[in-house]
Amino acid sequence: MRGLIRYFRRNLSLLVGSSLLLLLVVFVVTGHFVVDVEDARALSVRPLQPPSWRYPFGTDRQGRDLLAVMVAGTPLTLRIGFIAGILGVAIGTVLAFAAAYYRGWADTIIRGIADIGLTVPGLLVLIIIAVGIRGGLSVNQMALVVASLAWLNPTRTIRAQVLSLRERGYVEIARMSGMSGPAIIFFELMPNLLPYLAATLVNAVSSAILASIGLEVLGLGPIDAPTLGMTLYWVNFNAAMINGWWWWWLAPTVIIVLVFLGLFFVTVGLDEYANPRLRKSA
Amino acid sequence: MAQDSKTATHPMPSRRALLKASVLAGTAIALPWQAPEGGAHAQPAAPPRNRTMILSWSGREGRWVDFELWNPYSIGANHQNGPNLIYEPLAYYSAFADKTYMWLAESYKFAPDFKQLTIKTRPGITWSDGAPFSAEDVAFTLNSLRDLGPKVRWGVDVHQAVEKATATDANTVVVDFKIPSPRFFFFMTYKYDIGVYIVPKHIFAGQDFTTFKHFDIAKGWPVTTGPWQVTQATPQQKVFDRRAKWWAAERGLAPLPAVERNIWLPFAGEQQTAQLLITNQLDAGTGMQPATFPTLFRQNPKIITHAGQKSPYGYMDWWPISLYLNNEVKPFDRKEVRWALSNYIDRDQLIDVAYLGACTPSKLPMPQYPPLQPYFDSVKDLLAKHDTNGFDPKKGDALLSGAGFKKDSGGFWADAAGKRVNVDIIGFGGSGPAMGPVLVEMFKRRGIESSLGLPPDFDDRFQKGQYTGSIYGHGGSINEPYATLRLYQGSSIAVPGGHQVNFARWKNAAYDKLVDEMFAVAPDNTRKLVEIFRAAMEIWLPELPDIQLVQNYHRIPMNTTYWKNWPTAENPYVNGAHWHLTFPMVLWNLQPA
Amino acid sequence: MSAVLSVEGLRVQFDHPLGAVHAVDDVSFTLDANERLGLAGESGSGKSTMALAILRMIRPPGRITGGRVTLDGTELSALDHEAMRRLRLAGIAMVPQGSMNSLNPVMRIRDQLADAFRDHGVALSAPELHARVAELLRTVGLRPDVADLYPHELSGGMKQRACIAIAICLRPKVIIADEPTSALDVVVQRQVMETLARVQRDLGCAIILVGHDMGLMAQFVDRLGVMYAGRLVEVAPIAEIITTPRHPYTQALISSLPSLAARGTMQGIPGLAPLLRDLPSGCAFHPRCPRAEDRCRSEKPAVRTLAPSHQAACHFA
Amino acid sequence: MRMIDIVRRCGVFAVIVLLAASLNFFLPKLSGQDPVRTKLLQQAALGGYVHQGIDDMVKLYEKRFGLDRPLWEQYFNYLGDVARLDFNYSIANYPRTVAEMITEAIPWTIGLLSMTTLLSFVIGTLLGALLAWPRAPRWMAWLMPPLWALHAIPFFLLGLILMYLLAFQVPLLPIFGGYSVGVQPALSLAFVLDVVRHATLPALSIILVSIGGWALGMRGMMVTTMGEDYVVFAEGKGLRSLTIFLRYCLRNAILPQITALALALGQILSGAVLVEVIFGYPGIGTLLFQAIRENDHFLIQGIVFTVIVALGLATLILDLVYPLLDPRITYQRS
Repeated sequence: MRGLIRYFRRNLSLLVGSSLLLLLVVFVVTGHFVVDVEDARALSVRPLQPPSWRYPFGTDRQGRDLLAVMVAGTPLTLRIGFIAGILGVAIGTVLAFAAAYYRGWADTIIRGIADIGLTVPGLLVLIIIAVGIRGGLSVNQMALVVASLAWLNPTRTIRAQVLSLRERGYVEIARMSGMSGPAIIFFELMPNLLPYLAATLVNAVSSAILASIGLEVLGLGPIDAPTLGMTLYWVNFNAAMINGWWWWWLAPTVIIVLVFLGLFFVTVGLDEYANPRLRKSA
Repeated sequence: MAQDSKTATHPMPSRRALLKASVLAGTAIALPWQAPEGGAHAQPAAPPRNRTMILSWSGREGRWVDFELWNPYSIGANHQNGPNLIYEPLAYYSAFADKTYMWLAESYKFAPDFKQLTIKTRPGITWSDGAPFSAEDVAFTLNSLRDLGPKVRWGVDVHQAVEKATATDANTVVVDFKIPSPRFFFFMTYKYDIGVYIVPKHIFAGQDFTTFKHFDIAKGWPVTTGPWQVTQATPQQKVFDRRAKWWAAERGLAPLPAVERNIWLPFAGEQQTAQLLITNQLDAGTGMQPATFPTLFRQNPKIITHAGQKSPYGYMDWWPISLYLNNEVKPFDRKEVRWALSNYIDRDQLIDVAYLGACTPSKLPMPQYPPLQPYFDSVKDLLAKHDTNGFDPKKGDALLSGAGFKKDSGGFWADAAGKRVNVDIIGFGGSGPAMGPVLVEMFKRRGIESSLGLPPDFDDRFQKGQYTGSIYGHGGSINEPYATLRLYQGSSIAVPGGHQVNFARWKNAAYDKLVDEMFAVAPDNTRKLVEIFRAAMEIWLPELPDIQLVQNYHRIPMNTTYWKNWPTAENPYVNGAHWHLTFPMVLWNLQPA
Repeated sequence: MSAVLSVEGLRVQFDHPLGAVHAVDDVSFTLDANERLGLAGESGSGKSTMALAILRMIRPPGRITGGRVTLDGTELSALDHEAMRRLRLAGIAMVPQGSMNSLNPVMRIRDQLADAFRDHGVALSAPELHARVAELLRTVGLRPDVADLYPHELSGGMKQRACIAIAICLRPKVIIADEPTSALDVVVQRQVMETLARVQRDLGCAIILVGHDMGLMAQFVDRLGVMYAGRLVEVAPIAEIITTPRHPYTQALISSLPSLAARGTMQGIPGLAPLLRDLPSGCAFHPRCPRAEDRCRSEKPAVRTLAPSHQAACHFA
Repeated sequence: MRMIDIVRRCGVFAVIVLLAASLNFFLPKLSGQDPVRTKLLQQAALGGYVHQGIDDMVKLYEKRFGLDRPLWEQYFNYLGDVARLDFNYSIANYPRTVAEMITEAIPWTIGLLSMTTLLSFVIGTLLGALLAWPRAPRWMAWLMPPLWALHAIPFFLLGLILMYLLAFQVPLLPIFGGYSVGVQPALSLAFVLDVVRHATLPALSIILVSIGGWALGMRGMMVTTMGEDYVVFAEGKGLRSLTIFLRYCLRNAILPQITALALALGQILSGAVLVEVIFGYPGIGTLLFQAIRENDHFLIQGIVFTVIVALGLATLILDLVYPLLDPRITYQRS
């Protein structure tokens, strides 16, 4: 524990990032005790109330308590990000290992698909997919939509990492000592890649959230769900800015900024951990 | 030995030069993007601001995509985006004034069996290129539409009714019908979005109506009879300048408009439009939410609406909004379910939340316009019995229980097999996001499973019947009930061809017969029409094919900084929608402030 | 002969969260004009750091914490930043380690020489520059047209010669060559060393050769210093140090050579080189020293002069 | 670089374009929608009266657009059209052609995005380089946290915030469109300034967000580069700080940044859909969004194709230009 604290003191980014995320978690958890999340549904409270003791974040035009919306919506947005991010990195890792370890045609195909996939503009594909799905999108479906492209980048970057790792001496020794391919991957490569994978994951989560909020702001998200992006959609639809209902967009904006800042600093911190050369040695 | 491992290859002294050259080339490519795009032709000097009328309407995401399309019959064109200003009709009709203005036509006369129509056009009208307007143009337009049929707008309507149109002399058109068509002249008359645009034969002859653009500013195209000439059209704006001479002004039918220039901007979002109105860069806008109006009035007291500065900030459109239920999908095929859902909707609260109170409920799927009032009156007793605006959850519960539905463990209504009643509502535009969440919540609170979607392909799903619930309006009657009744026809014998506008997919043979009967009744035969209308409502009301919600309001902010005499409740000479075919009437009524 | 360079009590410290590291610890020596001094030691012994410290090129988190370096009567630590910069190359030049990667990969050799002239205020017209560059390249045994090539177009030996050409371009008084041949094969090594020796003679400058190849040292230098754990543990003329090494570490180094004439590198000294971060108390060599006693564990041996030109830091020397 | 290499790179480019075109052709087919029909129904619904015989009409247009033919035939027709840069008519805006519509929109997007991309690249890269340079002024270190923070904010969100601050609270800047209401496009200073003013808000939101990214990347590269032997040797040569900074560190550290810039420039056509939509900017982004919403098959295909070609072109140009920047790269068969 003390080692951890000491490490945090050296890796400020990681400290700042995790603190921000922790802050959000604390907010959501205590929020669940303080406020009735059912009030995140329309018609629950008096509409358009500015912040007060009763409604600290105010209420929106359709009678949602914005505090409840934030308490209910923040985890939903994070859920989209994490489902998509984890799926993306998991698929990406498997493909990357297969490609980088075995090389040959498997590598050619996987790298080819990932490279071509990355040239197609992501948001465009996501919009087409989101439009193509019939019936209202649920939060989980939304996550799957975003995940459909979330594996491309991890595949490419992890593949590059594995390629450099497999040239290291200890892999060579393991191979000469007769270890099987999968065993080398699990026991030799994986542990060394973990910090890098963690950074990739956080990155993927961040991109997934970005993509999901983008879709939601365009009105292509789960209309029913009180996610942060949908809240912004309603803000925009109701012209809250020009009508002076500042509290309506203040809360989601601040939380989204916190989410991205938190994730960003965690990535930077993990990068620093995984790649100490970046440490401020200069 | 190491020394000669590589010999000196030819150096590349041009590398730096090449770099420089490529940077220069890149800059050269990047720079000319600011060059103006099409439409920058010689223009008359800009008139002063208080002779200029600027409005924002339609377009998509802030740009016009149809700026080259000035043939209103070409497939991508829409009369709402400008052609309504320049192509003149045989006659205008103002529903608010309940008044017809004969225009290119002087008079018309039906044969007693409604199988023939004789139209007299006014002499002495000229097209903007100087060619005389004549009966030939009308006959050419009608015959072309008949031949084109489904390829162009109004083609089907003309094709079904018209046998042939003949110009018997320069000012007389005789139209022979295939079937009795007592509403044909009214159909051709401009009102709201319906009316036949008359095109110049000397330009359109030999052109493919579907692809002809009719756009060449240098040539003076589009050629029309109206007072406006298109002088600029780009994705950013469409500019119409007043011509020096206009036949209608010379005739004393209307004054030469005080507006010298019209600038139409594409709608770029509510906040953007509001800001332009507040800063007087805009004289009229559209698409505003009720909640934005108080902000507008506060920041620019010169802004008014049809209702002044009061709620509902607009006038009642011809397009009452319903919650459509797909009558072909179980359990919505049962009238008990439809009525139960209707009873679960608190319309006062709906209006409160979705429109901040700036709306009114709708009892029947047609607007409560003065000419329609007799028909509303004729079914007062029926409406009392079948209250389409009633909010009575207990009654709703009773209806569902009576029909064999039970609440399941989760507190949701389900059928005997345990399948929940599930209303997945789709919506679009303004009404969907405004009312959708409220309706979903109301249903959920009464134990009806419900969700909302705003699919981009709303029209496709809705019109193909791939929906269970949908928020949508009715484009039907204005002055007599036939058009609205026709919306619910399962099939029609009087008008050949299947009838497909029945979005609710409700079918009733007896009802169909009554509507066919009404088809042949002259639109001014009010007594007969009332009789058939009541009979039809006796079938329709107990069934309630779709759930009546609210009237649609056109909330158009109008800026009196530069222009006055806008159409308002006190001065309702016409409805003020600048996208409707009657907007030229507003333009010649406007006076500089 | 008078000393052209003298180093007195030089100390370099690296700050580290887990404690300071003394990479160079109280090192003193002098260098005479025209002299070739070798500095030998295992990697991590601080010899390269010292080379950089003489040039005042220690980067954070390292810093020079004490000592004086005097070049021809000028005390370097007293110079301001700009004067120190001008002194590099003009006064003391370095020939970099390895040099596989010591030349800027995106600049032609000529430009890398031109840089040096320009930044030291030597204004040359284009033809003058051409002539000077050609001349310098010829001096180090390269063809003049090499000037138009990029580093990646040169072989290792050619690159190192190019580095030497750069190092001598302003006729410095001292050249510090830090393992100039470490990445080269044997034949090329010899050629490079011969080049270095020739230019040193022609220029009449002094040279400090840093390296761990005792064989090479023996052939090249006049005097040899041995470094261990940041300290200069023994200095003596080359013949003397090879025949009668006084410090046990030097003895181990010498005895590990297969034969004096043959080249070879240090091998076979028992134990591991110590971590500078965690130095043993007393004499840093004591855990590996066959002669270690209690005194060695507690007391740091001072440098003692054993003969007029022979110093060593060992209690038993 | 030899001719054969140039030819080979161009071949790769052609393959990318072909693959992209094929993907582009088949992907929208998978969504299983019926764009023509939807559009016709929309048109019909606008008038309130719905045309009878709508199915005939649909068939008629499908025939005209070739949608009734077998897939492979459609595919080859499509490839042929693409080769002629003919992307067919826009379904939703018939008879306007896709090529026309793209041509209209592209200058705006290229104008806005190339300027913002280049500006943020230059500023960000310089900042990043300075941040890694020990001799940079101390206060620069304080720039990094705000840059990082901005970098972490989605740019459409920053756009909204800027809009609120600079357009609503302090009405300084216009919030939509390419130029002012009623202004005639002309090659005059006033018009250019007007265009610039209109581009300011969207540009600012893009630049503020992306500077951090460039700075971050450059700083990392600089740290690595400064540890390189040739930088140490350069210092040993007694070169001026500025010489070392510019010609040794920056010159080398910038190479990967240039690669990234080429990719970023390739993506400018698709990179800012959201910014364009939020600010109603008349570029490719809004056109694309609207095409998607209207299911304008051919327009979507045309735009996607253009975007991919732009990206491929950027890569191709990079490939061809890169040897000029990095003499180590010579295209020799390995």
